[in-house]
Amino acid sequence: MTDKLPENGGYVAAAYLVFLALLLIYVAIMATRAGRLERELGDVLDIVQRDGAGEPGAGRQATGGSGPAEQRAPRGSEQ
Amino acid sequence: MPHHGSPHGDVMRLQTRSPEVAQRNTPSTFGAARAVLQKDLRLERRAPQTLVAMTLFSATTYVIFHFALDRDSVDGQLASGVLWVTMLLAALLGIGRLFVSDRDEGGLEGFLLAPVDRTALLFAKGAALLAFLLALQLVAVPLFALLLLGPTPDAGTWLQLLLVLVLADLGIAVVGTLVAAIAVQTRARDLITSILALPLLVPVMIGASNATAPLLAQAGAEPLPGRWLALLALYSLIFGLLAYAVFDFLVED
Amino acid sequence: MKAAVATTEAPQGAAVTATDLVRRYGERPALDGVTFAVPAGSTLVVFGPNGAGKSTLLRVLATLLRPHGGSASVLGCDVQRQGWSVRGRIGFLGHDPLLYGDLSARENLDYHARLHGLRDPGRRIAELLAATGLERRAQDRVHTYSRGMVQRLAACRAVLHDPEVLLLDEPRANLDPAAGEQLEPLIGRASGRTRVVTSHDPAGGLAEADLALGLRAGRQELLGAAAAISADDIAALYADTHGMVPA
Amino acid sequence: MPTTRKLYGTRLMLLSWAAVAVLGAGFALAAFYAPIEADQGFSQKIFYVHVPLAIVTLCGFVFGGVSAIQYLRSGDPRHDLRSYTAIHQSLIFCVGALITGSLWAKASWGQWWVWDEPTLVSFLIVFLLYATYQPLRFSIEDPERQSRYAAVFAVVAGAFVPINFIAVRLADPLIHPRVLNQAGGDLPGEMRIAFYTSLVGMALLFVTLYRFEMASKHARAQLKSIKRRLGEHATSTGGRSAAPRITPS
Repeated sequence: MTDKLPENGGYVAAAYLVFLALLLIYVAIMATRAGRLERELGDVLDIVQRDGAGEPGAGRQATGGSGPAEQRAPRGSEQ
Repeated sequence: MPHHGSPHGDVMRLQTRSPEVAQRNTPSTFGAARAVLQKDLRLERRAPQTLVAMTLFSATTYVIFHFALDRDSVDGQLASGVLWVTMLLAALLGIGRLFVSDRDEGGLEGFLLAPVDRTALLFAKGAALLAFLLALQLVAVPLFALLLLGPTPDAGTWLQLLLVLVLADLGIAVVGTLVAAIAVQTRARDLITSILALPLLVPVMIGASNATAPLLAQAGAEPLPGRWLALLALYSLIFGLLAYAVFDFLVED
Repeated sequence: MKAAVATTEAPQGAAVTATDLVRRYGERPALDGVTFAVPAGSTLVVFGPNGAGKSTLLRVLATLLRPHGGSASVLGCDVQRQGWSVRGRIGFLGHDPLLYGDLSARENLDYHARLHGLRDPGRRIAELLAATGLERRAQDRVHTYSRGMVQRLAACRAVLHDPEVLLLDEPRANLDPAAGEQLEPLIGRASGRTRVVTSHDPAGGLAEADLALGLRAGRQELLGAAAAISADDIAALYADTHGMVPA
Repeated sequence: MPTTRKLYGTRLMLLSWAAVAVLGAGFALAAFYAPIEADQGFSQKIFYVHVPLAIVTLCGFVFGGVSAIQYLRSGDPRHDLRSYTAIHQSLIFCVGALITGSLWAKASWGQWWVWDEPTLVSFLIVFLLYATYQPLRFSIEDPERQSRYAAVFAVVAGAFVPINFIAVRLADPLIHPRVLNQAGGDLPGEMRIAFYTSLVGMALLFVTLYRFEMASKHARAQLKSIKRRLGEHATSTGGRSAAPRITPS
């Protein structure tokens, strides 16, 4: 490949670049989707931890239990 | 509750089994399809909308083609193109309207309640669409010859053209019925019909326009190329079998 | 037990049965484990607030909807596997009349008769039109009919093929008492057919019921002989809906 | 926090590395090892990315049709998810094939779009058809019917693709050499190695991305059902989605 690329060499490079770009865009979309997924998982996990001490599974009270849930919350936020 | 007492004298007879109703025979698929087809044609005769719309649409499209192409008369491949684009877009109107009366007035459920094979509806609606297309072309093709077509084809050519028209309409009817059955249950009904039907009808358009082109040639009609008729027939056959196979899934719930 | 009408073959007592019937709309259960058995010739009345699954139950029994779980059978045939043989023997009267506005009453009935393969529909249609007092208007288009007349014509359509089982979704809705009386021999208890009827009127419903079924949000709250159930139990079905978002 | 390994699994990791390796090798071979093709010159190099993309796209659509048939027969929502993901994936590869195809047309015939090249034209039609898959799914509310109608569409479109190729090929009398059908084996030695390596690499890439998307859809479904069980309404991404909703068994 020592000689200069022939005049339509640019298009060949363009083809491979386009393929690469398409791939990167796709991976980027997948990454954002995975990110959103992890954020939601995080939220759900907080909820489970926060009302895990309260009565199991019932609707969350906005105020949160005063007992063990309170102590656990600070540690939870450190992660 | 008095069992029989009621003001209407002959009501007694209603409850007892009238003999010929007792031995009920399930209608043949063909019989049911004929019933549905006659009902559709009667509905169209009673309140003509689809056919009138398709015909007016075609006439206006010819006018638009005249100004768009800026030509007083066309021939050969261009003429065939103009004719078939108009037919295709007019067919879209018919496809969009195919199941609408059944869905809005509950006719589909009335049919599903009957002990009849579901594909009778496919045959009936396909035949109805074919009838609409042929009726449309009965008016639209002569109108095209009058307005835009350069060469005046002789009787033999008209017969060959009729053969191409029927074969292409068969393909459009089969694909159109399948697409209409899919689209009628969706929200954006007429949008879905168009974007689904057009790509599926490309092979029919290829076959039809290439088969019609030699017939409308300026220097007198050349022989009909068999290759395109084979394509049209093959397409209608394959999609007919396919529609027959998947149709049950479209109506069952 | 009322004198069962002489049906061709006597199914083992129960004409219409459902066992743990489930039907979902997406993830939300429209029917969640409904079980009952209706002996031949008797009437089951289904109560419940809107969205409780009454209409869904009727449509499953009429083979219009496939069950997602459990099973249901009409006249001994499973609605899903033997839907074919069930369809000819069911009369379904839902909220939609299933009639074409641009066709006349006679044409509508003729169309349905041919779908059901009746050999000599003319006599049967004339009989039904006379019984419901529609013969004078038989040639007019259905969209010129009043709501009551449409309901009566729909009732004719439902019993046109002389079904052994009737599935009626609030048949008395927008009907004046006189029209209701006219329909009694066709789709009422007097017709002697096995019937599954939905109703919002506890008193009237219980009066015509042999069995009563209470549904709420797809779940079966109440089932029993009509005699043993009081109008207040039915009323309780509708009252306690404040905590529940009606689906 | 579920570690990525559990969420995506070790096999997926290996698959990704394999795909990157084989595809990289294929392109490297194409660039350096395979000789310049006598007739078309250097622009023939696009062939090693365009044709594998095209072939993998077609296989993806066929796979989408097959799993749609399985869904119609069994009613198992997993088949519907496979069909959805396969078609969704193939549509993206089809875009790739079309763009590289038009670049190839520009490189070897001088203009961006060539109507004489039947495979390119057929791909455009197939793309236009499958592009309606998403709007169709999105316009049906009832999830069960959405899956069923999407499966019927996938079967019909699957059968359409070959007929479309026949019709378009009939319409364009071939005037210039088509390198595509040379892939049938009469490629000289070195070229064939490069081509098949790129093809295998592209197929691996498709499977990898396919499994990534399946994994993420499963995860989203499980998350949604956990949320529903918690009675959580705040941050649930409500609204209709075209993606199939599978209730994790």
